[in-house]
Amino acid sequence: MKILYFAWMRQRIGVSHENIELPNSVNTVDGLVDWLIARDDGYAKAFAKREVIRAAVNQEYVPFDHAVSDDDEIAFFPPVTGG
Amino acid sequence: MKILYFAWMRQRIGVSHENIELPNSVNTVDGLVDWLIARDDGYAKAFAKREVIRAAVNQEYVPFDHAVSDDDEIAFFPPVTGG
Amino acid sequence: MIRVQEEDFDIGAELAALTGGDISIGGVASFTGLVRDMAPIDGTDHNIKTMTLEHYPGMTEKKLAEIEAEANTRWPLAASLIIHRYGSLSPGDQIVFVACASAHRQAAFDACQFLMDWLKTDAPFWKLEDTDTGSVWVEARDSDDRAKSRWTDKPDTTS
Amino acid sequence: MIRVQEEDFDIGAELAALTGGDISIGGVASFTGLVRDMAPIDGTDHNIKTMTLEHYPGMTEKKLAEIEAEANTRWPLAASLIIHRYGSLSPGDQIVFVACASAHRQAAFDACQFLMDWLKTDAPFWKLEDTDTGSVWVEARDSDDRAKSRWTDKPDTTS
Repeated sequence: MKILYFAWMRQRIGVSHENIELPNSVNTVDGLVDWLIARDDGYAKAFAKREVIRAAVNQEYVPFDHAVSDDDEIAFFPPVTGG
Repeated sequence: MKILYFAWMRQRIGVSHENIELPNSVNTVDGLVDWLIARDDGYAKAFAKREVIRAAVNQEYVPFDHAVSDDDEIAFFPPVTGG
Repeated sequence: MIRVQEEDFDIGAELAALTGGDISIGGVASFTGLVRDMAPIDGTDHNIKTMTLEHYPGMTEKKLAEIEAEANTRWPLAASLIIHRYGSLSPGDQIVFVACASAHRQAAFDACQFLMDWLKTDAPFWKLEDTDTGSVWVEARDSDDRAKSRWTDKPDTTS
Repeated sequence: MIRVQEEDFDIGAELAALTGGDISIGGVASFTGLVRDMAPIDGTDHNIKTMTLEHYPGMTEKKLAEIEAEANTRWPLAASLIIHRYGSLSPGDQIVFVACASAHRQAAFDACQFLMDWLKTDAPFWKLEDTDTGSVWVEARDSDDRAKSRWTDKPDTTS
């Protein structure tokens, strides 16, 4: 699974993207976030306010109960501020 | 008094502007229109639908009961269609 | 600023001049009106060959300046511009250009639309369309009066 | 058409290309977003030295294309354009340009505003402001969510 981070998520985690092997126990965006937080303090900091973070699976916005699988591209980022 | 006509008012009356000496009996826009109509068929035709025509005295829109005097500039025209 | 002119104008240059140097501006909304190729006459579309725009010199400038001043009292604009042409035009030609610059996008959008709505009903211009079936004066549309009437109340300038 | 690019753009040339040759177009509404000189941080204005626009390549183009397609289903547009820049910008620089051409001015205005409101909340861009007191990520504004929410209902396209 490819994971991308943008804006201050990227800065707090320290990488713009990474490839992970998705554990069998992880089936949703929420599950993935729980698993990431358990890995490292940087993630815990980046995901501290989970309710403000937006997730996109395969470049479509999804809610955090959305399913994920190992061949997905998933991105986490703060609310957008373009325009 | 200077009178100006625009668009199809100008075409029906046959002049774009004229200078008249305002009769003492004429005190309002309505009175002026009545006086013009009595002068010539072209005016009668141009002012046939008086309710659709707009009047401006000294370049300000006015209702037809507005006062007029001999040193005014008055214009008659159809509803505007610019932009 | 307002301008009433026979000659064409260059939108890129006008916008650059409007905003140039003022870095407090967050957005610029603009509208360009063009001569269309078709005109509905008695319910049927007719090809327009040329269009002649007549106006009332003096009153035109006065009304446009009033409309622009009113927009500037209603919205916090850094700059505004109205250009309106007169004379003989062809389909595709530019007729009118309105632009409003503001720190906030909603103010720029609203003021721009307000200027167009008001000038449509108040600025003394008349269009004569030379079509394939003769010359016809364009009739005023009720929709333009309705468009203007929505600006009766003062706007919300907080967003 | 949509474009995501680092380089600047020329509004006059873009508008000419957008409408060029199509004489069914009656009006073009456009909006240009510029980098402002001041940013409110915790209630105080700070000078912006530079702004960096980060985006999500791939998803950005996808969302902008979706937004443009949605506008074209809601309004009868002859042409539409969204240009959004990324990378390092300075106060006064152009960030975004949106233009909508239609036979009718209200459709052009509404579609233009719709595109801006939607891209503000849906297009994956993030602004990092380098101010005189350090670098700050711009926070999303509730007013942008409210601006988008007004487009929930289908518009009236008859005027």
